[in-house]
Amino acid sequence: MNPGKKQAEMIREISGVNPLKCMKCGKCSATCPSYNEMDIKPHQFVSYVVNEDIESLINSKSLWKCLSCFACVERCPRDVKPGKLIDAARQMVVRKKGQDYLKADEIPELLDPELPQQLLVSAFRRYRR
Amino acid sequence: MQRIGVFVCHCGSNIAATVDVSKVAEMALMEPGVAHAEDYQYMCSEAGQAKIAAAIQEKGLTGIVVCSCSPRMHEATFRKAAERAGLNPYMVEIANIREHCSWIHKDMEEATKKAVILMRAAVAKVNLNTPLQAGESRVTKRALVIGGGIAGIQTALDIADAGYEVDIVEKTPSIGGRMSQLDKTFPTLDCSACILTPKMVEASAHEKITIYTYSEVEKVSGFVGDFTVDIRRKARSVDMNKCTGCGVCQEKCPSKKAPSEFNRGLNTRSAIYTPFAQAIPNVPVIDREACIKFRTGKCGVCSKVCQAGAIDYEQKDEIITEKYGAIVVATGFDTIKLDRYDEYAYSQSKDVITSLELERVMNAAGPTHGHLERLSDGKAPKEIVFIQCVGSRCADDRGKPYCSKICCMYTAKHAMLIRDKYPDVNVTVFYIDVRTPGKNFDEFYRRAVEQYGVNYIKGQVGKVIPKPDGKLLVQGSDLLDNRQILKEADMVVLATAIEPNPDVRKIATMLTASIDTNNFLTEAHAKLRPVESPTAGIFLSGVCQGPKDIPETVAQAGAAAVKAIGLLAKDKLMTNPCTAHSDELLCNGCSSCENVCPYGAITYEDKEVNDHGIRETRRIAVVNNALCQGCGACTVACPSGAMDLQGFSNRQIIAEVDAICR
Amino acid sequence: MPLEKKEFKPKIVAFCCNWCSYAGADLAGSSRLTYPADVKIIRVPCSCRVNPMFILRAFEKGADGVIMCGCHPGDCHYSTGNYYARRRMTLLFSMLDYIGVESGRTRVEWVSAAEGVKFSETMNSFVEKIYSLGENVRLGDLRCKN
Amino acid sequence: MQELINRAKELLADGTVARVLGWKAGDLPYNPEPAYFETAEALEDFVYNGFCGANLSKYMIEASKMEGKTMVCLKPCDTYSFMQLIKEHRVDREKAYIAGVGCKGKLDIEKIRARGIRGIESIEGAELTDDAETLKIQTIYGEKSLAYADGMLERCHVCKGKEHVIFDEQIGESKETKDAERFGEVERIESLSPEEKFSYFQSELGKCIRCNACRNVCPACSCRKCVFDSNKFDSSQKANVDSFEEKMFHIIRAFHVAGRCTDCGECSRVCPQGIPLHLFNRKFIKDIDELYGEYQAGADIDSKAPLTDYTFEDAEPSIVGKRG
Repeated sequence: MNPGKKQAEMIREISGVNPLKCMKCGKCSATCPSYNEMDIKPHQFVSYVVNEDIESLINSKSLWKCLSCFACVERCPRDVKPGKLIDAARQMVVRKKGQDYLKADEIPELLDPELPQQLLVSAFRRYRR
Repeated sequence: MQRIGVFVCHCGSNIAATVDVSKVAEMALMEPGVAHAEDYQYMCSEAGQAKIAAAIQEKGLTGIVVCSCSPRMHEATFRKAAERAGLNPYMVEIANIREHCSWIHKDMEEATKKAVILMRAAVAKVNLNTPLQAGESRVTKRALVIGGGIAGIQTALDIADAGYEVDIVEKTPSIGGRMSQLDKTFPTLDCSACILTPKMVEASAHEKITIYTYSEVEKVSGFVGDFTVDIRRKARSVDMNKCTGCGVCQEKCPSKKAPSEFNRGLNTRSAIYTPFAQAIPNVPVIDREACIKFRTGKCGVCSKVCQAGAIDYEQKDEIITEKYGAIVVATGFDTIKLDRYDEYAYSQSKDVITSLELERVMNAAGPTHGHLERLSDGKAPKEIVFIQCVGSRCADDRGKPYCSKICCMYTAKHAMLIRDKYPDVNVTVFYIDVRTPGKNFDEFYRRAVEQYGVNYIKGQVGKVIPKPDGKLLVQGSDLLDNRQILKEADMVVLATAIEPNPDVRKIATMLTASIDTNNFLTEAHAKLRPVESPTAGIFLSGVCQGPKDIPETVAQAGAAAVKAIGLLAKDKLMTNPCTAHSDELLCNGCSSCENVCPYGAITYEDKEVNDHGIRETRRIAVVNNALCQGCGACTVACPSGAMDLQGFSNRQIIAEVDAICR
Repeated sequence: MPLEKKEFKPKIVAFCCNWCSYAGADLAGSSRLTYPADVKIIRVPCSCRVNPMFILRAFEKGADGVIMCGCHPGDCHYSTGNYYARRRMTLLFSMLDYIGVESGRTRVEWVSAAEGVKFSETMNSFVEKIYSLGENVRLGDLRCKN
Repeated sequence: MQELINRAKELLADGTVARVLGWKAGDLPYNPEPAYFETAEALEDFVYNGFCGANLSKYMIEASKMEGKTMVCLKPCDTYSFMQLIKEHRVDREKAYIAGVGCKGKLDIEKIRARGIRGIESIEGAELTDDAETLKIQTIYGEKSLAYADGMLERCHVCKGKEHVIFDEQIGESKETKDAERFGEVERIESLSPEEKFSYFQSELGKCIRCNACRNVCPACSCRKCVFDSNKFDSSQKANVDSFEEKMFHIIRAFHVAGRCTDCGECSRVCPQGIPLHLFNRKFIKDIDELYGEYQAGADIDSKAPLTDYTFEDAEPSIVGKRG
């Protein structure tokens, strides 16, 4: 299996998304607050996964520009959820760096009381599998 | 012992490519009762049927099994062929080795094995078949059309023109339906009312057509050719015979705050009202929930001003019972509710409207008297954005999975009309695909772009944000330019998905007509019987069957009418002989069967029987074969097995089970 | 010669009502949606025609699974047939479960004429379940006296 | 008992009834059998005691065809069966004069024997009028005693109540005997693993000799011809052709009476092999109660039987296996 194919499969598995459901309407890009900062636009995530070009996705700026606000997930009429795809790609990078996600039990002691709740939730969203 | 012939069809390569048909025929000869077996290219062809006829006559066959496509496809064909050759048509059984075998299995050995088993089950069944005689039932030469929109009107007119009586039942106070709410129609830009009103008048004036407006179907019983329908005529509170339609009551009515259904709630109407000026009948209705007289007991202005003395506060709902031979469903559609599409700000801004609301805004009789203006402040818009596919083509549960079909064209129409009348207004259309299959449709859309300068952008809108200054910020994407667009608009029009009228579920249940997951009525065959319901005697007209535009609706309405006429033209119908019957020696008279019969086809009689020499009078179940539809509920409710179903007898089904599990 | 291990090929009987599920199976066929050939369909006019005796008979004769498909509740061609069928099958299945027959061997699924996909998916998942349960020995040997 | 005999004599004498349907003494102290009595003299053999468990309602199907009325002695639980038979048009109410007889629980000779009490010569304390809580049993091995409740049929421990749901007159007092949960045993079985359930029923049903006693005694099994005797289902064989037969027979029998079975318990009482057949019927009753609302067959004349009724919201069959 070529590495692209394997990676693409992994993304599909992590995200639980079937990119073939996309009808290319662009509502994700329309709705994205980080659109202008991104080199690969949200609606393009899908075709990168379909075309099994995960390397480009992983090396893109977009990977780190996505806020995980999940507006695209919320509004996607075809249940494709580009946000989940990019999240999965990010997961892959994070895992590659050997930084596996935390166990729930380890969290309380790491918490700073000053830490805004929202940040925590956002981080969970971003780094949960 | 039966002499059975087995005929295995190749169906070209449809079956033969995956099933070893000659092997199936060969194996058939080893089955008990089988006296003849052969395979042939196309059993349903004339030559194939001739082979069956020849074998029946030459080999003296008493029953046949055809291994072919689904019985839903060709059972009737083969029964007729058998009948022509002198065999009782109910001595024919079909083994479905195409849809249930060759088309779904790839491995030839496996598929052949299965085909053999299906053949065996059919042979086992036919061994127990008995010749059945179809009975006759009469046809009431009157049709019922449910729904008085363009589909219903056209169907009624066509049936009536053929000389049959037709009743239209319409829920609202006037016929006309959705089409009466439209301003112009695509692709020729005819004025909708100008082409619809003459049809409405024609229907109301037709001597064969009776129109029941403000009425609903309450109960349906019976079956094809002989339906009995209860129609509830809701209390109009106005005497239809006395009212002259002068309209004074509506003018003087002090309660004017009820939202106008006709104008989609964009303005209000009086409590006593006709929905629109050209309403047929031109007799108002009192909306009892809005009427001061009904709410408080005081008022009565309409009664005082009515010179004809037509106001009748005491009027009650009335139930009419009528018999029909055929029923046409033409219940039409509505737009979906947008409460789950917050991102388009429909509920937040008055200037975000649906396309159907825009029709009313553009119409001279609408809330703005035909002036294109913002509903929030009455200002003329300069920038209008249309958003396509709102709720259509949705995989989630907020919208509908299907394409609503009409939106691309009406949006082009709206855009064109606006640009034509108000050249200084910019019109932008956000689309996913522009779908224009239809005569002169693509030309129409191209005109909007090329001639009228409508700005089409490929990309969906993500969000509409109402700004404090009253403008709307539209955030969309342009997929071709690969950029995100932020556009200020004065007005946003949503091409809202259409869905079948919610009432259709109730009606379908009453008619026992099947309905799909989107609440569209199912046709008997998607390609070959598109205007008939699988339930005999029920026909489909218009959007209740699937999204369609006016020309298609009118065409289908005519087709449904022809099917209904074809039924009404018959004096008698052959009834299904596969009905229940009770063995009087086994019947306990316990009433279990009677309790589950949906047709009231089972009654009890005190009958004298001779049970092996014992003569006694027993209470015994008797099935009325004209009423029995052959569902078989009684056969299972019967504890003693006295009740059995012809064509699907206990022993036949058990023989099939045994053959499959052998 | 080593004993050849016989591959388990389950016998599965599917009762389908003529108006919805049989048509749904036809649609699955014309849409070429595959499911294992272990499933054999028996056409009945309505799910309410399915006598519990048929189901027990199938098991008696060695069926490994029996599934009944009918119109969705509310959509019965005969208005009410599937409502009766639903009660009958619920009670029958509960009884089979009570005597220790795995409840996975029996199933009722409502499949409309438009649901070819659902029909094929249902059959695939049911067959998979039967494979996982293996051969139906229990219903056969209740009377094996110790 | 004497009151009952006196009343029977009166009714025979004044011509109200042509015969009396009750029990007559058997050859042993504990096996009275159902009998018709047509004269005052014949009534000398009439007995009514703790061993008169037999439900006489089914006999009324035949008695309904006879000339004149029949005085039938029905215990409270028997009246449910009779009511159900009226509902199914199997008996003629006009042909019956129902003596609702009192009941203080019926005895099970097998339970007494199971206590090691053998060689029984006579039993005291089994009469309806006896207040004693204890049975005094004379055996060839001497006198033994046993608490009445310990010798009672299982069904009496879960008694539906001592009210007659239909009667022309009531004779004799009753005493409440319910001291156990009706569905206790069913629940116990439900909680077993599939393997345990299976082996339980395998061992119980393995005892079946297909004598058809359960079928013959059952008031709900009153078909003119049983499906297992007719050729309607290709299922007619009395001898067990294969191992599946018994199981199929008992499930189908239970299914055929589901919603009609009043839980009279006669099937288990008469089974010569001691198979607790009522556990099948009671499972259906429990499911019906839980899924479709409480229903007691034979409690009234107009309610719709659960299997000939439905609601739009009924549970789906997939609920089986999901329930705890």
